Amino acid sequence: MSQIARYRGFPVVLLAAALVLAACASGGGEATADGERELVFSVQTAPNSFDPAQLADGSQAYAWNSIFDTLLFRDLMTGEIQPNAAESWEYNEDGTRLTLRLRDDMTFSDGDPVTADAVVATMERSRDTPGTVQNKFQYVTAVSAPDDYTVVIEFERFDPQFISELYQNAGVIADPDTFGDDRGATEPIGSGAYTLDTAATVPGDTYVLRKREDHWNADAHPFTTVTIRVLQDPTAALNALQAGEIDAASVPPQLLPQVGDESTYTHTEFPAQSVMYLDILDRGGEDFPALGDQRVRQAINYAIDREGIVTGLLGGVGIPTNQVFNPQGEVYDEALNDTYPYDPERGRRLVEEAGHTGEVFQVPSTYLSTTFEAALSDAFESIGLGIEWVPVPPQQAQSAHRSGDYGMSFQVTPYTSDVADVINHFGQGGYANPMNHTDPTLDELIGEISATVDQEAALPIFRRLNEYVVEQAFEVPIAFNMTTWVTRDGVVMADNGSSRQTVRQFTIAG
Amino acid sequence: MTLLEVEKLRVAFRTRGLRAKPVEVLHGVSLEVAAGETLGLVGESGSGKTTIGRAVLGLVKPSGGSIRFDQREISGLSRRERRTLAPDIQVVFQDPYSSLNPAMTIGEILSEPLVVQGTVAKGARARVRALLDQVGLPSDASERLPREFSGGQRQRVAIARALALEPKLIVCDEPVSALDLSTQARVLDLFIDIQRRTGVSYLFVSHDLTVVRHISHRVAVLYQGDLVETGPAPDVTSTPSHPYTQRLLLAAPVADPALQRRRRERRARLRTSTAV
Amino acid sequence: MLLYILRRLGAGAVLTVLVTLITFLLLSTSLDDVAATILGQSATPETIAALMADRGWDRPVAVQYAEWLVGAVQGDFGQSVYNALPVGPTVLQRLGVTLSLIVPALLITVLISVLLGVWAASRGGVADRLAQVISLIGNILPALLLAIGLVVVLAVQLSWLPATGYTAPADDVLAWMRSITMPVIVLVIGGVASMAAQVRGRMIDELRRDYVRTRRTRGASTSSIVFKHALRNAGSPALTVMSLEFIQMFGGALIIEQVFALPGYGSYAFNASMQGDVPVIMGVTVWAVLLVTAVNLATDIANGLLNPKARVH
Amino acid sequence: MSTDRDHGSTTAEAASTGAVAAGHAVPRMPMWQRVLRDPQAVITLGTLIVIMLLGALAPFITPYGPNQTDLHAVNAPAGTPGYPLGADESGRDILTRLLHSINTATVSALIGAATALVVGATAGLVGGYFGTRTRAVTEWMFNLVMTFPGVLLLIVLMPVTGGDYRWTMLIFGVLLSPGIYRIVRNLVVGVKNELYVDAARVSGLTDLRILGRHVFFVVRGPIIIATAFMAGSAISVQSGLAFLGVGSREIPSFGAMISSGFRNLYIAPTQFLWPSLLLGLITTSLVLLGNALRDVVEGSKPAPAKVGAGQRAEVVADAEDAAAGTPALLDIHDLAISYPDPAGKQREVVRGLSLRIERGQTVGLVGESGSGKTQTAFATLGVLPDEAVITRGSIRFEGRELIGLTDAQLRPLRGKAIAYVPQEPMSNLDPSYQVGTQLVEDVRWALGLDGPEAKRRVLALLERCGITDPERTFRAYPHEISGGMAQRVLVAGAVASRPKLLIADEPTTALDVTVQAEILDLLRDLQAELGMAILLVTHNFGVVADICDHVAVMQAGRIVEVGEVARLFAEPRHEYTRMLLGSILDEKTVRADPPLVASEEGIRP
Repeated sequence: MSQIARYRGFPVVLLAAALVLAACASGGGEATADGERELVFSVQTAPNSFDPAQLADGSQAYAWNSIFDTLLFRDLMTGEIQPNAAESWEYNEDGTRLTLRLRDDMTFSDGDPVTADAVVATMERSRDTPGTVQNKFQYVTAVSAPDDYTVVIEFERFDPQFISELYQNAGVIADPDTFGDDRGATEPIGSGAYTLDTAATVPGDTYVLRKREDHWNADAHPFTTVTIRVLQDPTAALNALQAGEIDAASVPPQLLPQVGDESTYTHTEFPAQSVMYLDILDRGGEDFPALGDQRVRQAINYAIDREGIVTGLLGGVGIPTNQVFNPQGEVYDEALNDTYPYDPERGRRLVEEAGHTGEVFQVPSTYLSTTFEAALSDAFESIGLGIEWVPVPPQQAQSAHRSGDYGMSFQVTPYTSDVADVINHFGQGGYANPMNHTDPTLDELIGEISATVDQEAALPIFRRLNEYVVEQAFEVPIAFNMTTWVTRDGVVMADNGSSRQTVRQFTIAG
Repeated sequence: MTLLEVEKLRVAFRTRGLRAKPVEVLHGVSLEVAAGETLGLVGESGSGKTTIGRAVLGLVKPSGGSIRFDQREISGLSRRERRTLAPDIQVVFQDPYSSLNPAMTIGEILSEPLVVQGTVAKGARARVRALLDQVGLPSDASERLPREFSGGQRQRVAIARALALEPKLIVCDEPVSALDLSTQARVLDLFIDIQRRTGVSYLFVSHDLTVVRHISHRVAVLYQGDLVETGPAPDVTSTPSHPYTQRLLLAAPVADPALQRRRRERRARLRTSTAV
Repeated sequence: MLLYILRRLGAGAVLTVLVTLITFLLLSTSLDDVAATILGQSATPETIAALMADRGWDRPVAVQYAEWLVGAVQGDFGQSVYNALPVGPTVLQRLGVTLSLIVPALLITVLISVLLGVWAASRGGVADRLAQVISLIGNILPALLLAIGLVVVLAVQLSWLPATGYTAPADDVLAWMRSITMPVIVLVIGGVASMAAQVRGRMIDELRRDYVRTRRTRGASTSSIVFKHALRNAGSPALTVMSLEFIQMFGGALIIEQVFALPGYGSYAFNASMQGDVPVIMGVTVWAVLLVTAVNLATDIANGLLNPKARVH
Repeated sequence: MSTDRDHGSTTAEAASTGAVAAGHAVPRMPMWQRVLRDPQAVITLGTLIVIMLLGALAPFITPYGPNQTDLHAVNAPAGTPGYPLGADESGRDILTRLLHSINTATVSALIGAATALVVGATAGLVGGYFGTRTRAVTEWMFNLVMTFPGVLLLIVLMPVTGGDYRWTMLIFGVLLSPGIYRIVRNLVVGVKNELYVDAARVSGLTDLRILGRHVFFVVRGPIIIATAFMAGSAISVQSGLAFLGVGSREIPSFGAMISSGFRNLYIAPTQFLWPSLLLGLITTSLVLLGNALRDVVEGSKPAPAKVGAGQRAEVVADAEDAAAGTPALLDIHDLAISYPDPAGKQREVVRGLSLRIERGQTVGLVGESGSGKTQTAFATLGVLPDEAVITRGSIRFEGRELIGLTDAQLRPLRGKAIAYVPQEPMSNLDPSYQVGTQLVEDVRWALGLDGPEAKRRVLALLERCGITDPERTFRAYPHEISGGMAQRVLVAGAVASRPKLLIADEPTTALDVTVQAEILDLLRDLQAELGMAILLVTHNFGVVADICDHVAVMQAGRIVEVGEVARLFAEPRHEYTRMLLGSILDEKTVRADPPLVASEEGIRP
């Protein structure tokens, strides 16, 4: 042992000495030279596959929509749909055919030109491959390329959601050469403003993107290198930000007070990125008769102290609401927010009236709900009901929601477009409505919306629908979540609540 | 009348290692013990003398040969069958410290075999008192723990335990070699006294010729797993015929300087004569 | 000797197959949840069924396991169901990160523990009490608290060391050392707490042995008694402690990796389990079992070198 | 991975006189009573009980439920009315959650430890008691369990357990069970070889009864100790997992609280503090309780002492003796050595012993076990155990006082002028080094020779000491040679320096008679050759008669009679000497009475 200790001791001592030396060397910092500008920011979830048929929306999009061009783009400041890879788009009369006109100056990162055939190939593949994108093409009957730069998409019937999918994962253009190949999922080839530097990337931890100076929209991307770091723990992210290892991070409200010095850090508050609500799954009361009773649903709405939750649990970074639609959008109606004031007494009476006092509901407890469970349990108790939270591991959260075992589930749903939100929350097959509940009024309103190609004309129908669902209390909206990004070293956020995750949100001040 | 008959007994032990061959420690030993008799079994470490005792007790499994007790073959018995022999064959071990469970009182130790054989508690208590008396211990000893007794006293307890079931044979494995000189003689006398009173037979294993000479009617000498000499105690322990027994006899120093000097010289002569 | 190693490796292989089989059986029940998670909000019973068919998850478990096993034997551990990254290379990469923390931490732990334990056992008195206090503090102080404290002081306040992240030694040795310094400190403090006490206890036992007394009567110097004889004999049990410490650090590195945001083995396993990423969990399990088997084998061989009685022939 | 030890330890005499054998001397008292007398055990156990009671009484102590929120109390600081320790990020009362976390910790500890106990102890009893084949199976299974890196496995199995901490703790219990298994299996294998278990089998006890009565008793203590430690690690692991967010956050637990406190570290640092403190208190108490139990059950471990400090003496060396003329080679005067008894009081084992040895003499020191003869030898060599104290007297070697010297000061004598041959040859050789290596070390020190020269000298010595193949023995490890051979090696090492005094402590007791005679011959020859004096400690008057010219008889720490061998044997003066000599089984008595030929029924008293 002594010999071993001696033998090993030498390098160990060296190592220890080196560590001390290393510790004394200068701290981390910014490498800014020759007009090269690097952006480092953190996200909480690592991007999954870069396979175009498996792309996921949300913060994963930062990586893939830098690598791939999407056909359309949603303006970060106005929320308008804008041309991107497609210069223009046009529906026919009844909305069953969409014609897109592509730019002619795009190339994939391997040098091949981007043509309509690539778009058609990508779309057809996504439609035929089981995955995250597939059901966005559920009404698409055919995709064709009449010429090199024209794409025609035919629908079974008008799909009001489709146009907004084109600035999301259904709108990417990938190089068809990569399709037969597994590597496409990890070494993507797209026409986006950046390429993935696979040598410098540590999957699951760090993603390094290199700017393509020859990209048609290079001017909109000020950073020559973008490094996305996956930091699951918000405190670790804040530490990294404070240590200057990253330029930007989204900081949860409770950590905001400790960010420090206003002169070093820029706070950007994004209004309403998503809505947080208690979803009533069994709206027809098939398995949970109480939930089929409008009075009980309303009572739950009365029971929630939304103001208290926002100030107490969201650190004031949120907006209490009685409706689920995007407050930036046109469907949102401020007046509806007075429908359910915090009034547990009234709620209790409604429950008593309905004769369901004392009922206890099982609700899946997921990583989304944990912070709010205690408050929601209290709220239910205050109106004579109860919640039993059933722990559900993350990978079962989706199936628990759909399983039919639960009458309610807690959800946070990001906005896409008002149309999509309608289908999502109230349509048959919508995510928030897994038991496919509907009634004549809903059928009628949604039918009208789906038949109206001109969205302006459809607006009053949307508003009627909003009013109806709030009154019916199909869901228990709680608050709009807001996010605060903290940036430093001259990086600022250029976004007015677009709900998009793209590196184009980051710009350089001045 | 022959009580115990060991014939061509072989015992082999497995050794560590996967393909290591078993080591045979007894290469076919035959001996017999008559009722009421003491057979002294002498040998040095590694001679296999303790193994014979353990084989008779059923604590090691013979690899060959037979052991008959009261005309009954007992070498291949199952554990269950073996238990029926408990009233007939008992044991006193060498180490009076580890042969008594330190956690049990003397009374518990002595009544355990009785209770197992179905004696009721009250009868057992009376029997324990009688046993303690028989081995010369005070009757209040039954409430005390082994550690409160000296080595000699513990060995008396062990003897009492062996006697509890009134066996026909007691295997004594070096029962006095861990004891102090002054105790040794008294314990040996106790053994003899008990035998005279009860007619029990002893298979008395020891490395010490002097001890064996004191207690044995007949003596068998073991050397490296073989029986080299057997015969009446006076002959074997005083005028041995086998050279090994002679060496053994001469090697043991006697507590008499003059005698020991002569013995040493004889041994030296023997050594030079055999060495050549 | 070679035969012995082969036999041990064979046993390790059997063990690996068994463990992975059990793991696979347990995990295969939740594949539909995994499909639903992949699909996210677009999950419907139909899309889930389609995805399961596409991935081959609707086939009998035995077939799936056999397929996995055949691949694994050839070095192909499949790919993550979420990000399609090949599991084999990723596991090795993550393993590299964790090992590059643990190995230095273990070496430093052993060095300090041996010095401290020997010092306490051979000096007694104040030295001994000091060593015991150090052990106790290490036991009481949660690694978590320590880790956070280090980050706040050394990284955020003083900016001496990076708060998060990892640099591979191949890229930049200095940066690597800087990135592992704090995690290593945390691991070492926890490790020393348990190991120094063990070394101390072994040394005390050893110093009371008969041969130590005999060596003293032969005029052996104190340093020869302590280091050449007692420590050598205490070394063999200490080696076992060391291998257990290694396994413990390996399993326990997760929290450290989480706080320092290191892309290590623990966080890889943690995320994979959270998502039910079956191929990754399988790969993680295989390599963990292989690593532990290898460490145990190495310990036994080293033990044989140290302790002639345990030597394998 | 062998951790076998040689139990040959010190001489039987030292064991029975010293305080080493705690099990023997501790007064008879049930274990729980002994536990209650240990302050550390009482304090830690008390702390744990108080904490557990607080947990159990939580509903009566605080008005809130563990998950009851008040949105206006979010992150309320400590001292807020109604919230003595403040409230957390969800507006839950921290005190309430702390108290309820205690219950979670208690349940975790119970499940984890109980599972480990049941699984490990059962398998350990079975695997240890029954044959090697059963053991091979259990061994293999537990090696398998050991192979899992614990926390990693718990995480991998999360999809299966659903994160419920009770299931998790059940699995963790199984993961902990190899520890218990090993403890129990080792103890059982040890107990199985105890003679009292053999005696029980011979008495006709069934295996089950033996397991329950004899084996379980031995296993009990160590199991209780291990349980304390396992409870601690179950709580720590549960907290760690809860910190990572495994399982329900509805369950109040220290880990979840620390995690939430960690998120609010900068806003409300005390949120992090309370659960950390309480968790630390609980795990520390468990660890300290385990240590205290270990001390109570196994006897306190010897504390380390400074190696080389020399033996403890409370004697002030008096001025140079005035005795004229040449001093004796060894002059022990009024030596007293005491050991602490279990109660901590000093008990003298050597009580005013005086003995002189002149150059070239062979003196036998005879006595029964416990008479203090080995302690006298150790004191002369300066190697008394640390707990022994020399309370008075002097030991002079060639006129020089030895008491009070450190190892360093004694070194010039040791291995040179004074040498030692121990009783138990095997345990007195370092098992890790070749025999030759150890002898070379002796020879280099004794004679100042260098490498090859030392080796030549060692080979010559081995040959001189009657070893037929010195080269082979030189290369052998101690476990590869026989006891007699090992004793020759030790004699060779002792006489390498041609010492003036050889102290031999029962040098032949552990050997067969034929080997004993050879070793005695060797010692005699060497003495004649080197002219050294020998102090021979023995209980065997035959050995004394064989080799000694003088003899000292010891009884209870004193010398009762000294004299020339011939005189003492012929006319012992002290009553004790007479008694001893009278007890010797003489050479002539032979069992004369014939076997009591029994009638068919035998004769019963």
